[in-house]
Amino acid sequence: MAKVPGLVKGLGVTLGTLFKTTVNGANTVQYPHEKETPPIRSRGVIALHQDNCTSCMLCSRSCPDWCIYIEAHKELAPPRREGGKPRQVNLLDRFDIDYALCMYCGICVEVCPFDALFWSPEYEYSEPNISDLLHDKTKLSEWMETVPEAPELEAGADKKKK
Amino acid sequence: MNLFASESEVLAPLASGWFLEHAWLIPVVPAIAFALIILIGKRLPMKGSELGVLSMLSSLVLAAGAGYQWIQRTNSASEEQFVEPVIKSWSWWQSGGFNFGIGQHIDGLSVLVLIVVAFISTLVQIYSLEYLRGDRRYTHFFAALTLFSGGMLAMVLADNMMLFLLGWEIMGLCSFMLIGHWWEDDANSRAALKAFFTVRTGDAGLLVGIAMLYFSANDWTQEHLGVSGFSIRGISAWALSGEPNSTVITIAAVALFIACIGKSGQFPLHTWLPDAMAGPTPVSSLLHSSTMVVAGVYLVARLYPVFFVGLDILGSGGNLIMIIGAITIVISAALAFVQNDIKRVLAYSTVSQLGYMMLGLGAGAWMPAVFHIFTHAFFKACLFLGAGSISHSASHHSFDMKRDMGGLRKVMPITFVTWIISTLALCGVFPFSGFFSKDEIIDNVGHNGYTNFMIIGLVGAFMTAAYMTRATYLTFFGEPRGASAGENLHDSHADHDAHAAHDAHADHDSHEAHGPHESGLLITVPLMILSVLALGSGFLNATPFGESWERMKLWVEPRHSEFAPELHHAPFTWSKASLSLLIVFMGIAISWLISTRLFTKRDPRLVGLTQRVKILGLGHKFLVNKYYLDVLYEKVIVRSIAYPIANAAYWFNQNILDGILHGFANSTRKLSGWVYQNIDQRIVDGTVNNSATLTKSIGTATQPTQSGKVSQYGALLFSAAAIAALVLVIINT
Amino acid sequence: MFVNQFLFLAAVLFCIGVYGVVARKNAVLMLMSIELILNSVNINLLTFALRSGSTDGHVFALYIIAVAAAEVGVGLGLVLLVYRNKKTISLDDLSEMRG
Amino acid sequence: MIAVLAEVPYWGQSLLRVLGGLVAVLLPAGTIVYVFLFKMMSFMQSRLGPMEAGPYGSMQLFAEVGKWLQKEDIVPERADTRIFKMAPIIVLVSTFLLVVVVPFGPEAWFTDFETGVFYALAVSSVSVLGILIAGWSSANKYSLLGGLRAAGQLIAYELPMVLAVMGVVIQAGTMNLQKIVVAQNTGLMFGIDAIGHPYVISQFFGFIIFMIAIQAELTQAPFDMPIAESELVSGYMTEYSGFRFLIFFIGEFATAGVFAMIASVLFLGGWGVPFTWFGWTSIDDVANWMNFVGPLIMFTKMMLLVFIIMWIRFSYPRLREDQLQRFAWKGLIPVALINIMFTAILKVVF
Amino acid sequence: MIAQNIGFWIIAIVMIVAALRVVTTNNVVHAALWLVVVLAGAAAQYILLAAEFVAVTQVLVYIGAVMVLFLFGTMLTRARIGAESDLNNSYKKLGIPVGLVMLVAMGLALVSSFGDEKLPQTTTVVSSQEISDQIFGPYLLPFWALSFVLLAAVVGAIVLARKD
Repeated sequence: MAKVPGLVKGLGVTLGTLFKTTVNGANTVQYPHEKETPPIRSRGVIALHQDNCTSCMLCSRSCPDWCIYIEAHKELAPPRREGGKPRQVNLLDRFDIDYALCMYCGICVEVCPFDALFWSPEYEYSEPNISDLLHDKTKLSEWMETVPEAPELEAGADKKKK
Repeated sequence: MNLFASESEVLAPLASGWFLEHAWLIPVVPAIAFALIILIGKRLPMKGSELGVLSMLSSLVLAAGAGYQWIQRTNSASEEQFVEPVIKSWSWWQSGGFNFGIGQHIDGLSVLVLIVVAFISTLVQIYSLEYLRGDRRYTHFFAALTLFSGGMLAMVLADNMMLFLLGWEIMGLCSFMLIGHWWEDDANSRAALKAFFTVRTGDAGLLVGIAMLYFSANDWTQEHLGVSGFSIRGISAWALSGEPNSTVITIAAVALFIACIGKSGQFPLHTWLPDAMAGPTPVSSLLHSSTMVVAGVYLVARLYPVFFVGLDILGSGGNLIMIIGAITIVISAALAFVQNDIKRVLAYSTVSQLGYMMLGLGAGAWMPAVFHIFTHAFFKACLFLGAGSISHSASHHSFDMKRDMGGLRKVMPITFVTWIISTLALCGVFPFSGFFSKDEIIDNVGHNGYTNFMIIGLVGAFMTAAYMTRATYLTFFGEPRGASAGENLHDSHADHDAHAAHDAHADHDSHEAHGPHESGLLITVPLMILSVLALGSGFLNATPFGESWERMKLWVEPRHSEFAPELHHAPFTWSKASLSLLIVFMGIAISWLISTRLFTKRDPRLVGLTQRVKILGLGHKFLVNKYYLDVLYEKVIVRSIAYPIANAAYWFNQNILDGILHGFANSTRKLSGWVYQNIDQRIVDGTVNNSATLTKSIGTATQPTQSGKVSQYGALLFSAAAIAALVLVIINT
Repeated sequence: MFVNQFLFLAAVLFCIGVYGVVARKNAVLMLMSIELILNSVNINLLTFALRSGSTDGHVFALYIIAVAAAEVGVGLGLVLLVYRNKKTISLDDLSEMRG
Repeated sequence: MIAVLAEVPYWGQSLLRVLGGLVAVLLPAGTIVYVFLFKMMSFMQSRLGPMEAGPYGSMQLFAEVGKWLQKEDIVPERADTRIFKMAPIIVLVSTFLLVVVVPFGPEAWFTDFETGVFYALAVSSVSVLGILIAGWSSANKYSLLGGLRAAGQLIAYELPMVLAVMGVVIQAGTMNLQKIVVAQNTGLMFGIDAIGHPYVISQFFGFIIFMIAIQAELTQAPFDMPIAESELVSGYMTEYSGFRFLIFFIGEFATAGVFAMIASVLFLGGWGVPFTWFGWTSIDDVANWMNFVGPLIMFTKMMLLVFIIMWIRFSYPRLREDQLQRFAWKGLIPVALINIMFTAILKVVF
Repeated sequence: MIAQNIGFWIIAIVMIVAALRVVTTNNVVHAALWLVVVLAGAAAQYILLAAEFVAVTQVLVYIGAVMVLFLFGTMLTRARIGAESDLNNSYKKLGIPVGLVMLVAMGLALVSSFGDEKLPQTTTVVSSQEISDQIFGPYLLPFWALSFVLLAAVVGAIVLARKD
């Protein structure tokens, strides 16, 4: 019997919320009609900055789901200095992320030594067909536009180049 | 009731009142209290005892109110008018044409006993608050005590025999529980069992009697009074109507009286009562002296018409009740002389006093006998509680007068004074209450023409005075001995009965430090109240002072009518009274002289007398062994039934069955030897082999029937049933 | 309606129950067969109650239902106990009483 | 039945009865699901609930039903197919049998059953069977455990329910639900006839016990141990999909509605208002329009009670299995017995 | 009366078929469910016999409690899904003649005793009040005895089923 006051109090909480919701409206948002802006650094989708990618395969190898597919070939690029030997560079043929497999752990973003992968807060990229969730390098590069400008860092920190 | 419709119209209506109309509440209150104590008693601050005391107090108030209104009712009646009892009856349950009612039957007798029971119960419960403090089963004790009171009150109020039986059995149960309260001690549980079984033996008589009365009286009562044959009022009227067959009513009365013998500890079923002293002292005081054991007496008084007609009371010569009563008076008084345990002395005294009541009832002295219930309850309760007080505060839970008491009058003045008053009342010394009741019984027995029984009564009075003097002397006079002298011999505890072992003991260890002392107020106040009543209650029916003092007779005795037989009262004469007083004083004086010489002065002529004079020794031994009645019951009756049968069976087994088998085997062996020797070997072999094969094949053939499989047994059963049914059907068609 | 049509129905149920008691060795199934028998008895009782116009049969039918409930309670308790000790409820395996 | 309908031939009456039964079961069920499960629960959790299908999501239930109906009816491979398919129907049938005895007006009811309450209690216990075999036939140990738990719980709480009803039966002196309604609306409360004599006042403990018991009978939280998702996935319903799941789902709320109807009949005066308001003295005086107003009154009272049931469901966490059983056997049943005892005593005394 | 007769025969046939399935089926749970059908049919027959109260009691006690207990018992003793092989005795054929002989005996007895006697036509069912008057009147003592039987059964079942 000692528990009765607590039980009544519990009922009061739910009933109170019921009235509060009726009067003040809900705490939730009616999604398709109104949207909340996600905070920057939200893990929505991964964007690729192609120019920075050296196809070193670090991201692909560290991915727990093996959802990053990279193919590249070597080409000779003009030498940096006049009269020098032509450089050998890796050119991406394919850079795909399968978002049907990806678990958004973000290890690839962390592990990339050349700042080629970025988190974008964009989340509305669901598809009716599962195969469409395989984003190729063009699509991944398009996401680059949605990557917000990172907030100002502390003094002396390394700045990540876009 | 309809019989007297015309008369009662003429007479003034009798006064009644709320308390009389609602007297059924009196047992209901303790019953509810019992349930509450059992359920929540242990959680209450006083462990449930407050509920018991409160319920008893309210019962007492209700009973007192009922008593007051009953007196008004009798006063409102004219001189010779029969005062109608207040009867209420409800149908409790019915089965197959039997209608068991539940209800109340209030008249002078029940009011009197109600007040006594409620009053003594209240005092005893208050007393127990102190006496059982700290006991392990304190709550259960009070529960049982309260239930007991409820049962007794219900029995007293019962308007029919079934309810009476219910109350009677509840009391028996509570008595069992309370005697065995400290059941860890083997002796106590044995005593409880003994009490239970002995009383149950008598109860068979009660059942038989009730059944007989019902079946013979039901038609008459239904026709004339419109009540069932269980109704006490109906049975009474029936018994006096001249209707009943004399054999039937005699057998019924004897059967009922057997129950009374069991419950009221009359000879020869009195043996349980002294053993019942194993219970806590308040229990002894309440159940086994003043209230429960008078249930038997109450039954006789309640159904007096049945006994009156059935046993031919006031007829020529003695009757069963008188004979049993007289025997009980003398033999138990004699037993009281050889007891060392103070409670046992009092127990035998109770048995003896119950004998007086029975004697009075048997001799037609209804009023004195009932009055003796009243007075006896007070002084006997007081004596028992006094004994409890002694053991509680002075003798270190011992009841042994010779070893642990003596000289206590100085240390326990209150107990001593109350004890002396009650003892004098018990002995029947003028003007203590016992005089007015006991003397009346003896007087009336003589007046009704039973001179021999009157002499037995006087002898009993003498013996009562003597053994009580002995007990008083041993307890309160002389030099302190044993525990009373402050010796706390722990090794002696083992010899004491269970009281030394009970849980309250630990709390009272502090007494060891300061030896014997007076008990606390919770104990002494009940003692004082009871002793005042022991002194004064006799004046409620003080015949010596003339008609106007006989209030009890006016209030309680049913006046002669269709429901009550006509009784006469002996005129009081001082000559007879002084004779009995003289006998009592002689008893006290002789006993005092002998006690002084024997116990204090150690007179060599008396000490060891029983060892020296053979005939006295034999008598002493006879008494110490309680007339060998226990031996008779346990060793002779039980064994004679059990042992010979067992022995006979064993003998039959050993000699006849085995003999047949052995003889058979021997003859077979001889025969086969003869056959072997005399018949051709091959034939013999063939026979033997064939018989073995046959046996084996029979065994093999029948073995499947003993498969141990239930469904197979079922199949056999059903097929047998089916075939039998088929045969039956074919035969019948 | 004939008296006999109900009584025949009861008889058939009874015999089926008897067959079940004989044929089944699973304890639970045997209890079920006993329930069949009890129900056939109830049908008989109620038929005779209607025939004689008294309600005694109804009372007895109710008592039988109550007793059957008690029987099943204890019976299944026994079955559970047997199962716990023997890991089987086949009555044929419980033949310690075999002669 | 209503006088007008007496003209209708027997088959027509039967058809009307069936239709009426469907309405009486499904309409409250749908209303309950929408009002309480969709909306009230959301509001109590500070959200709006379904808003898309129809205005304020009012068509949501139809959308859900449509969704369930077109889903595949999966039967587990090793399940006992026939029994598996039968189980939800038994549960729903028990609900339909239950509504048969509920009176909705002076003449608006399906059958006049003399032992109405008793019958209602009897058929409500049939649903246990469905749940038990649903659990068993799924060939899934979680389902079996859920079924066993549900059966144990339903049996345990059926006792206090029967005992709580007993008090009402004693007080009304009849087991006929219509007569219980009349007894409540014609009785006096302390000599005042303003509010009739709804047994919720004199049988308050009975009412509380009955409400707790039906909460448990419906396996609503806090008594939803049988379908405890954290340990049993979804109890006996785990393997069900498509319209069989729908039957379980609707059955739960339909039964809630019917139980609430019975509770309002037993304790709140059912379809009636105190007869003295309109000067009626007995059932015969009641005006004919009560046959149409009565169901509405009944519906209001039912919704009130379902609101309480759902409110408790959305407020309390789940009891553990042993707590749940202990509460029934050691708490409710003794209290119910005491309630019966006191009612009987008071009935005899007054 | 015709409607009642038709009802009787339909229910009777269903009951007999179900009863046969109870004793022949190879799955304990199926047997229990067939038994439910028999019991429900019996309840319907009780209603035909004007015993409404008994019928409702039958549903409440048998279907609501006893059968649930049975199912409980079978499930706690690991009732398997699908047919089981060893539910019958090796001598189950013995049951058939036994049952048939009994049926013949009873049938002969019934025919010779009641012939074509008809049940009285009744329109009123036996009210529960009449039954309660009987129970709490002449049959009170058996009722008490029964309550003790039930108490003993409760205690006994608990004692039997307890693990310790």
